Amino acid sequence: MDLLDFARGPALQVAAYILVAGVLWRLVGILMLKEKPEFSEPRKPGGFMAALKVIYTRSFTAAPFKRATLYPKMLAYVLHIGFFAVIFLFVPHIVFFEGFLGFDWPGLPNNVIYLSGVAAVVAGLALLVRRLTDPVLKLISNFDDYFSWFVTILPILTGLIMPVRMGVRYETLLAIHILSVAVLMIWLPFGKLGHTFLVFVTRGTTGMVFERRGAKT
Amino acid sequence: MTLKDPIRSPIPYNRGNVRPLLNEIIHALDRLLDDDEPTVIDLASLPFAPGELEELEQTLGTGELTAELDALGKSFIRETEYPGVWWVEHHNTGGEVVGRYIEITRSPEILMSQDADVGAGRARLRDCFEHSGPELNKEAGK
Amino acid sequence: MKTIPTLGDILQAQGVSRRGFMKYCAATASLLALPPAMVPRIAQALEQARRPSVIWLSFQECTGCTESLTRSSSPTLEGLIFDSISLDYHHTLQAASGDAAEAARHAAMEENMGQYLVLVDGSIPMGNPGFSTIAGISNYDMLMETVEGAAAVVAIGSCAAFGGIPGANPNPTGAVSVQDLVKDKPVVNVPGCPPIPMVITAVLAQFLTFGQLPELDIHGRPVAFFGQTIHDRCYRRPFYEQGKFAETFDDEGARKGWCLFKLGCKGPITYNACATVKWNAGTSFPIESGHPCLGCSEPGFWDKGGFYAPLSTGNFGSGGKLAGAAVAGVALGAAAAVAGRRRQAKYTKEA
Amino acid sequence: MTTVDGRHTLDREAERLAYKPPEVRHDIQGDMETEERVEKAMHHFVKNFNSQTASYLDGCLHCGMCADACHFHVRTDDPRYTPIWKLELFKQAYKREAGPFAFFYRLFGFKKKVTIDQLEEWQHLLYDSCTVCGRCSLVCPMGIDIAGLVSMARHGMFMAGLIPHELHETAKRAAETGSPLGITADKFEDRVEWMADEHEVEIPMDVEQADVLAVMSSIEIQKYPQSIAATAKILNAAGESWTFRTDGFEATNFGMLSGNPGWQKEATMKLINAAIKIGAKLIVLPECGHAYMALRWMGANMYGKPLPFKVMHISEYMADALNKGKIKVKKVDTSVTYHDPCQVSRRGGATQAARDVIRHLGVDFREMEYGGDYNWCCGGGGGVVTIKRADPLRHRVFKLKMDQVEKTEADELLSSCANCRQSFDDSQEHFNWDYKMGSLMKMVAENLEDEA
Repeated sequence: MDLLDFARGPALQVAAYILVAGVLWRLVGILMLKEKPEFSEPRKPGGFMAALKVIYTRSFTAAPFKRATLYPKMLAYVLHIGFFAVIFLFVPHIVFFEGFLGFDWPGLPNNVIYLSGVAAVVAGLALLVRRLTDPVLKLISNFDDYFSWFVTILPILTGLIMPVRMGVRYETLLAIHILSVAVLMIWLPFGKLGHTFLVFVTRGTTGMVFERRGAKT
Repeated sequence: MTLKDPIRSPIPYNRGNVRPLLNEIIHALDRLLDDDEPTVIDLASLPFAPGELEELEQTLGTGELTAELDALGKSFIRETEYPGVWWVEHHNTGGEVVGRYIEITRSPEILMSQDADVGAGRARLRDCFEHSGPELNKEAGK
Repeated sequence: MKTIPTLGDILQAQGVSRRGFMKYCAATASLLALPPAMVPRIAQALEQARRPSVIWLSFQECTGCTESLTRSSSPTLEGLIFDSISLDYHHTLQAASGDAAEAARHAAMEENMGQYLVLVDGSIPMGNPGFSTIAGISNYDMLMETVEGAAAVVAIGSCAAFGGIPGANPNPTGAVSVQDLVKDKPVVNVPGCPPIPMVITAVLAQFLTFGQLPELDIHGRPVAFFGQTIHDRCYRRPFYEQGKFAETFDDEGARKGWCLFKLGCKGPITYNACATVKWNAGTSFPIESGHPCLGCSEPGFWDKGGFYAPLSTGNFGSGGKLAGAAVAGVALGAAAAVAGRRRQAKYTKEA
Repeated sequence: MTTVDGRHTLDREAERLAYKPPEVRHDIQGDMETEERVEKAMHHFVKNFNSQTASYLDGCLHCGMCADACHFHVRTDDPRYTPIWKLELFKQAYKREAGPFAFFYRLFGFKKKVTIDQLEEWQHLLYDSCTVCGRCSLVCPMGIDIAGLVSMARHGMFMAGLIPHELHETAKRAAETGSPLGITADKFEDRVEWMADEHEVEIPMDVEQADVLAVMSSIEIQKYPQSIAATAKILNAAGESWTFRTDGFEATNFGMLSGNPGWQKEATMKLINAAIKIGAKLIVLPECGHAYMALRWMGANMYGKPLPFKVMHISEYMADALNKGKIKVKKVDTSVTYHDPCQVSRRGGATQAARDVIRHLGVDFREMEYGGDYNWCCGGGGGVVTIKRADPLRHRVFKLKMDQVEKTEADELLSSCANCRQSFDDSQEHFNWDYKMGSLMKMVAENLEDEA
């Protein structure tokens, strides 16, 4: 078994098991803690729709905060959109998803994907610089922040190197790329990258709590 | 190409290897004129899409001079419409192409008579001469 | 030891002109993927080259490799290379058989001790020596005996190079490759199923011309031919970059000649010269005729998860195991939550 | 006194000839052993962890954007005032004790138990520099309700006896006497009688059966007694069957602000019991922000079941009465801007009520830039106004509010929260500021049409 076979087979498998188990572990571990009772008379119906509303609306910055958070927000958007484009709109990746989802969707030309990847990395670097220099971020950051940054950027970088090659064999690069994805999958449920699924819980919770009060969400 | 020939329409844009090759040929012509340095491009080393090779051949066209060589199979040596740019194709005795080149030179080396062949030819001619008649033989002996 | 004539002598004896020789040298340069500027050096070397003795051993194989090499009906320029080597043993091609053939092999080995080339096609069964024998000799014994006095070994085809189809899972004969067995002689792998005939002749031409073996990659393959992937040299590569793919073998994309990645093309991880050298005297190669590359020149190509499974599909194992992981995750989460509640209760009691 | 200037921080370690910087002050209540304090803190942190708080504490991305929403950080640039940083200990306790991976955090010691030094340091962050205004909760891209978590984290601090002394004393007085300012039932009755005489208004007291129970905040009773008369005028005009009660008049809840859930529940239950006793269908809360949070949104949860009556803030009541035509007001010829009490508007959801009232008054209403739900806090909420040592910081922060108000160039500044009013008055005095905050209720009461 060569490195690529290992990456595509056991490494990816174990990563997928850990990903699935970890996500559920964290979600169930949080949601099965005791319930907070709520007896107050609602002003508005809260519930599921309120959760959905805030899950959507918090994707945008409220007007008063726009100026102050413009720079990091812009970078975060670029990072997220770039990353999503790379993951979900690069045709080889779509084929990868089709492999276990059973359906596919149209992709983007590779040049657009490379550009998205580069933009995501640049935004990621800028965010890292900010984290290393901004007094607030310096204070509140911990290992999780830096490690999560690393495992997020790594797959994009290893992916971007593939068309460039730089003298390394393609299958080796592909194997490294897949292994970096496996690392990302393994870390995702445990660190702050858990926001990929927790964002629905936190925003949803706030939606339900504050929407029923009729308060600003 | 003769002076009477009309100027060709611009080279069509192609996606594949034709355009880069034409560009390379232009630079090779620069080198030939400026530094007297010939260039040989081995077409076997380049990946061509179906039809591209034909397209290249058509684009270069046929010029004033065409030669055919018969040694270990046929070879066709042709100057293209662009003087100094030669299309050289080697075939084997079965007619299959074994080598295809674009040579940017004043005259491809393969057209030149080779010393070894000249020497062998001279020997054969001398042999022929010596065995053809006593008068001639005598005269040559002097 | 007998005196071996140089190639120059042979060609001269055949009445080949200098122009013919130059043409031959140019074709050889082309074959070896050397720049045309190398032609004079090749000419010089070839004139001095001596005709080597070659012993060809066929083990667990399908004769496809030999077919590939000898497919041409008329004498060719590559054929000339065979004229200039001495193929002293090839039990499929030679007239002699049985003891007479083996005697020829032994004679060639003795006469050219330490200088002859051994070409092998087919894998060697290690499960039971009786699985494949020639003249009552097991493949393993014959290989080891013949290799003893060889200058080098060339493993022709994926079976000889990597075990190939006989070595594919579950490998009932215990098939192994030449390089698994031959450790003390240089081994050149010319994999492919079959290998490109030009590549086989090129290795011989290199040996003939420069008296040395070509530069090899990590899998023992000549870099000149296996240095780049099919994908890198594929004329359909622009479609890959543009995201234009054939989805099925008869859709619009397939007819327009778009990239075959989604149909399982192994081009990106397959190192071979098909895209440039092409097949059948430069006519075409699989992708050009609309079929994805199978990756036949790569180790274990038969067991790479299906010819039509796209390269980027991962193997996630069974859905059952994933479901198991999900159940385990829920259980761990529940346990964590219960533990959290317990600690809350404990704290409340203590306080 | 605390150093709050992040831009010109002092190097506390360096030797200085003449100047010795004051130490960061923290207060300690009781005479518990250090270990006991830590245990208490942990215990009362841990008690709060439920699925909701857990998702919040697990969800933080460390993006730091909450800092840009917090007036304390915006005005000082001190990174410690980043809202989520104020919760660091609470988060630490959660990850160690109740999170999904708590076992590993404990096993490998990734998260240590909180220490007494940390708790002492965080006293300043959880009390002096947080008004629980909830502005940060609106900027958080994960939607984490940081302010709500600060309230919970205060439980641990209170139980460990580590809260600012003035706040502790105020809360204690409230628990012991029923009023943070020590106003007894008798004193309340006196004040009510005085106001009834002074303003010639009938004020029902201790009626046995009434539809509406009106309550007051001690700040009003003490500092702004006209509010008593204004409340009476409005309820009378609306023709309500209503009453004040001596057994349930105090709307403020310093148990909630200081972090003592027991005291919080006691104070809340007093009001609930009084309302049930007289068969009230409605409690009208006074112009007080946190009272609204305590009863309207947390009251039923303290009670353990839905309340058998409705709860309205006075601004909500006025808006409702005006909209329904139960009361009418004369048009007032002035320009007005309105300061939203955080707990009523942003966190309480009654933002529109005050605007309805203002519309009925027919004044030239000048909304502040990003007023309403995104309003800057007065700086004194969450009990901060009681903390003497936090005054310099509070004044500093107030500058934001001043700018916001001044930009409107309105003639009058109104609000509907006695606590806001108190901190505005204090800051006005400090800065010799032109604006004097008025009461929305008072303006309505003074402009009631006689015939309703």
